[in-house]
Amino acid sequence: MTLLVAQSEPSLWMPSASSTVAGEVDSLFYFILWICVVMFLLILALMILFIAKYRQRPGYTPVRSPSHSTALELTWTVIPTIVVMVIFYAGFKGYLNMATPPPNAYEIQVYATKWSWEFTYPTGYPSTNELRVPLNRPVRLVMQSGDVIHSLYIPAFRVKKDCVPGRFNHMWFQATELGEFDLYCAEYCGQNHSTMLAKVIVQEPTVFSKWLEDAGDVLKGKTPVEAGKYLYNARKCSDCHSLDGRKLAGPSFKGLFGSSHPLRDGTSVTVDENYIRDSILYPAKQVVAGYDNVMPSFQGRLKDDEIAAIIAFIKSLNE
Amino acid sequence: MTTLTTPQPDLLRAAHYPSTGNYLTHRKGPLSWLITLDHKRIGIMYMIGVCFALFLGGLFALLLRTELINPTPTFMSDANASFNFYNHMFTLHGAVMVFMFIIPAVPAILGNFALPIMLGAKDVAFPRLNLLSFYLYALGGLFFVWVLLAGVLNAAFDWSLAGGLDTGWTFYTPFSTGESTKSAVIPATMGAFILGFSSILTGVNFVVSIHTLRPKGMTWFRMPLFLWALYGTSIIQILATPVLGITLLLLIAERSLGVGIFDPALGGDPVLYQHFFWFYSHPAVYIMILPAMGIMSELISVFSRKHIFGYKFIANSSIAIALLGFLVWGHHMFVSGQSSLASAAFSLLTFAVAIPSAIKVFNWLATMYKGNIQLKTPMIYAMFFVLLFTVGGLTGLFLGALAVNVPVHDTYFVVAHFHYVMVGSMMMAFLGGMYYWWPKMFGRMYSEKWSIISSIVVFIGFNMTFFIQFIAGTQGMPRRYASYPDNYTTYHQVSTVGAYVLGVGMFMVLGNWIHSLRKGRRAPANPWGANTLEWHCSSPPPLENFARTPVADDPYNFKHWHWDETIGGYIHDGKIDPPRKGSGH
Amino acid sequence: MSQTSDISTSPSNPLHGDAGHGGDHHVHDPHVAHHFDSMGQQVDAGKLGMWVFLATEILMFGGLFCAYAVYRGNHPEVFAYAHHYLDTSLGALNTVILIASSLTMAWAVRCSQLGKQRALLICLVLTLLGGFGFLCVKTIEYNHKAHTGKWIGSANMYHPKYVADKRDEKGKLKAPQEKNEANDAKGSGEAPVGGGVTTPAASTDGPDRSAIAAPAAGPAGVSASILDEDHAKAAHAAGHTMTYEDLPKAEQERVHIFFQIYYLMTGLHSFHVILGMFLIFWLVVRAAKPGDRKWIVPLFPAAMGLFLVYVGIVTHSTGVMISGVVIAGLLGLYALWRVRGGAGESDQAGDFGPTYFAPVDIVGLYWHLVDLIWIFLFPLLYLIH
Amino acid sequence: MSQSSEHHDTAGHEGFHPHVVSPRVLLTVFGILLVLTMLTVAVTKIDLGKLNVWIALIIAVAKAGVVGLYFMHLRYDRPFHGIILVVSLMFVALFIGIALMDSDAYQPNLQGKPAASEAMP
Repeated sequence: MTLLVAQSEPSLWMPSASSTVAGEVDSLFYFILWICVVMFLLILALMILFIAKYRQRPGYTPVRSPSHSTALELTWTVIPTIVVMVIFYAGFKGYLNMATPPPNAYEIQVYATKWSWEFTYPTGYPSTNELRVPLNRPVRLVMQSGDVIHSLYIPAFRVKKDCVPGRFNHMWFQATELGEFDLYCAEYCGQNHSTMLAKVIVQEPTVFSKWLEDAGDVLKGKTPVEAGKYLYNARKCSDCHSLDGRKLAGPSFKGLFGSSHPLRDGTSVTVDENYIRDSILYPAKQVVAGYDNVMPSFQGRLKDDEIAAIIAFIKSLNE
Repeated sequence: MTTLTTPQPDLLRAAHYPSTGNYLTHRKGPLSWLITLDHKRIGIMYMIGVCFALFLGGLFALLLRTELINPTPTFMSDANASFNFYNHMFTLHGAVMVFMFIIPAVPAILGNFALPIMLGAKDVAFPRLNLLSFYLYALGGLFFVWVLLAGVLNAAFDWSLAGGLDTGWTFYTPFSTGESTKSAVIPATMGAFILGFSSILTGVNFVVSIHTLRPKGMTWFRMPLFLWALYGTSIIQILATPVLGITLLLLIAERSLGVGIFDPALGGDPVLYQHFFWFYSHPAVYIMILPAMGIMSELISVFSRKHIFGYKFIANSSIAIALLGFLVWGHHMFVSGQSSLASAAFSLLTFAVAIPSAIKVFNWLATMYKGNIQLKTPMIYAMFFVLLFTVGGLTGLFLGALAVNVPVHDTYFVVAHFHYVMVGSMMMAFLGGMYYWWPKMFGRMYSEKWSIISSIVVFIGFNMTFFIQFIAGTQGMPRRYASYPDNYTTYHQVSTVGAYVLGVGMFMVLGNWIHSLRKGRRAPANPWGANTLEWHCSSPPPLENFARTPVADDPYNFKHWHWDETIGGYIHDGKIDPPRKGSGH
Repeated sequence: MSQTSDISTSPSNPLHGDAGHGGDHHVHDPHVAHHFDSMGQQVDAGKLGMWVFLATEILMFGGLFCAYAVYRGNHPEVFAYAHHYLDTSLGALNTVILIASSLTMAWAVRCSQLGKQRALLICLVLTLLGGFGFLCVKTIEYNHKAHTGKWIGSANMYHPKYVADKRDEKGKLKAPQEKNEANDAKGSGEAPVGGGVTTPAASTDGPDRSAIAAPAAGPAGVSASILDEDHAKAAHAAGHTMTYEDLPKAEQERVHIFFQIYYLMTGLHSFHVILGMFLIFWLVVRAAKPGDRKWIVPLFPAAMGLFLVYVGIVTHSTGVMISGVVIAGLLGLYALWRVRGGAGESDQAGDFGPTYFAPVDIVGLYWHLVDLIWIFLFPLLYLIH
Repeated sequence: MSQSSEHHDTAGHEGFHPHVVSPRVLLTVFGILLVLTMLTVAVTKIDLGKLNVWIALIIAVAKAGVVGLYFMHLRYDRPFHGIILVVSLMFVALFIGIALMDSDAYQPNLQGKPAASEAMP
């Protein structure tokens, strides 16, 4: 019977329950599941019984039976009504709980674009496709989208909310278990929807703050080229720009600097510092012929010295 | 030609049976079909169109399931091309199945064929409108075929026709209106718009036919329940489909002109689009399931040889579902940023709409109680329907409960849930209804053995495909994923194998039908002993069904029909019950 | 009963919706289709069908009203600001025209019920004229807006992508947009006063839209047409004091949505007017006596005259407009005279009469619904305080 | 809904005895419509705040009412036709009502909106 009761370990039905709301959700889930199992078995049993008993066969003469019974009708109207109202109430209560973050919640900004997640911590440090949160502390996500609707879904926490362009949506959770959890995009958002995945890493609060402090300073102790390479991977430039000349959604960085490219509008451009900078901040302005205008703008998401580091990295690829 | 069976002259009903010719044979040649105004022929033409759509949609589904057989791309080595292929396939699967198969299947085929005869009428109220409705269906279908063909050509030859569709059948903005998709959103929405009008015209026709063409003796509460269900369906078609029309027009205006009502970049509101879309598309779910429930009421009563239990409750629950179905659209938007107040209201109403469905299931079971159950093919499908609809309906409780909806929304749990309702229930009822009216439609019986075998294959394949998806969904597998993390592999593989079993089952059904058309034994006028009026005329019916409007009595009173071994069907004993006092009012 | 046994072998037309193919035992009314038992049943079905269809129309417009309500409810300032670009007097004129055409349509139904052939024809033609007049006024309004950069979609100067839009360069807007007028309106808090042509929109403005909101760049255009004066008067009369700057930034982005909703609603409505006119034209043809439709002949050149009027309106050509009025008027009078002179009430009546008037009735219902929708559109779009 | 056309079976000949609306009624309705049109224009000149919309709507409903009752013969017609009209309007109201309620509730979440909601004129 372990299949049908709430538990925090992964089970047949549910992944691990690793947030404060998960337990409540799972209890309700198993409550409904029990109702369903009972109802289904009841109907199945009656059906088999009736077919066995009242099947047309030699020697069986059906007796007349009534074709309506108001009392019976009322019974099977009222009882399900009561049951579903109970379920409604439980669901509504849980939902209100999920919709109301505690006042002391730790706030992280979420910015979803095709097809990556960017999480910005209160220190201003952004991380891509990796959400680190402190254990046992309520975390509130303020979610935006840069292009189309996405949906942030963490199965182990039982939370989900759409990121809708043009508005802020909110959600909160409190992780109760250390470890790594999956984060999915649950709202179809185009070609690479199914790879718009991220990791949630739950850490001890002290470890978390240490990490945030160190991570916040990406350029420290690195040469511009190293920092650029780090940013190239961390900010997922790598998703669309290869280093080996392969054509992905955007031009490869290999041999890019100093080369000339025709643009979509018929003019052409030579790749220099300014062009790279412009392309990062205003990607729609000059799109290279043969590519779509799919790159999100990094305006306000990359600092000037970070852009300089990326330029240095791209330059270094020519050597 | 002559029919082999001797239809019983039922003098008391004064129904007139011509001895020669029927609606299939009275006139030959393709033109006689293309410009026919006969509701039965229009129903058959719909059948061809709808089955073609089912074939296409099913093919897409098999391609989808094949792609998902392992976590990495299956068909193409290039991941992007593979994702694109998958996205186009699931969109077309959804759009074709919803707009061209599920919505028209029962009303346009079985409704068109049976409704006027059940009313003892010669035709629907507006035969020309009916034919127009079919051609709108064909035209709308052509748009989708174009989208598909152009998409294939683009992929094959690197052309850039307006083709393909990768927005999801829901056309959510701003994805569908912006530069995110280059696919043929406008042709596809035009197609859906036109199909919507086809659906509206069918609805108008049915409502007016039921109001004005009922024969003597058929009061509202002596109408066959299939007609009640079609009446409820028509209400939805009439009141909801125009909103889809305007939504799609706005979408077209948005994409072509940039009017900005739904596009946040232009000051618009994408959540408003979802309100618009679901105001139609949720009631549309009941367009799909209500007629299926109507078929169930007929089948279970006829094959239990017993008066339907709780007639009025079933009839009223059809209308209740139709009306309440309009009040629950927001349950598709619980995590979209809809306000908590609206979510709570929609959740409550969602549970309210579950009640009439439950009432129907209990009444069907009660109908079987102390019956004289004949497990013929339609009844087998009816039993499958009850089981699968129970699963589909009960899993709706999870989705209606706000707190549980949040984690399972947009996962395979939802996919499984609506496939249990749309395919499991609706298609079982459709197949059951086809087997039930098949002898009437074509005047041929089918192989009972193969029908039952194929029904079991379909049932097993279906459950194998979709039950496992409930678990995949609660485990967190999001829908519309072309690739997925490794831990979901087992679920997908089981599901894919099941899909092939289901496909084989469907082809067995098709083969059985074709065999029946060619080799089946001639059908008697009433092989099942049913008492609705269509069984009072010959199989297949003559051109205008009845020379004189018959008098109807209780459609679920079977005691005057007696089995006759020589013709292999039932014969009416010619007696008529005195009208019961107060019945029907 | 036995004589109907040939029902499936008779050489009857398979298009058996055709009149005249009734079962032998039914009423021998050529207007009753075969599948109805009686005229009463057929009329019931027809009227019910139309009412049900009207319900679908109401729901269809309901979607647009919903969009309207959501935007007006949440962005009232946008509507308060932008509606001043609509001309209340033209809107009121159109209201009166449609109400009058509804009257003539209702009268037409009465005439057909009483079998008054001539009056029926006159009423139907007057109704058609009403529809035409409505479309003319609508065209004047649209035309003016299109020429002043307030057209639908991104051809609207309030549209966020307006300046950058390639459409403008392709000359989709026939006349250059009056930036000055716009600036004037927004900068000084006045409704647009000027008309005519000034400088073309600078397509080099780039995505920066500050130019739109800048103070008046200069005096309004050179020529002020009558229409524009009306427009200005209306705006003044309404005490137009709100300026573009008064709007919050987020709302400035949404000003164009008022115009989009206006075009979608009135456009769909006008499309219905056109459909209704086709239906009424069909009635006119049927109402004329089959043997004596000669009087219709001058109606065609008269319709050409009306077309000229329309062309005159679109091209701002008074000469064309006047000549159109003259042609249409003279030929219309001639046709009327022919009706009076030759085609009186005689044994040779048209299709409609006391026993068969359902088509007039049903088309009438449709026409009244079109009127009804306008009755709501007028105050909601033009009369925002 | 079902009861309203219960008398269908006996209604076979109603179509032959239509109600002919008299010229007096037609002209009176036309006059009322003109007066109401003038009224609705006139009332916008007075600032009644939120009331303006409602007055405009009430006048529009009144106009629609007389058009429906007399021009469209609802007054003399089967009640079911009126029910169709009312039901379809109810569904429109339902749609608008819920969409309005929800969009109103989520306005504060729109980007750039929070400040604007206070700054309404």
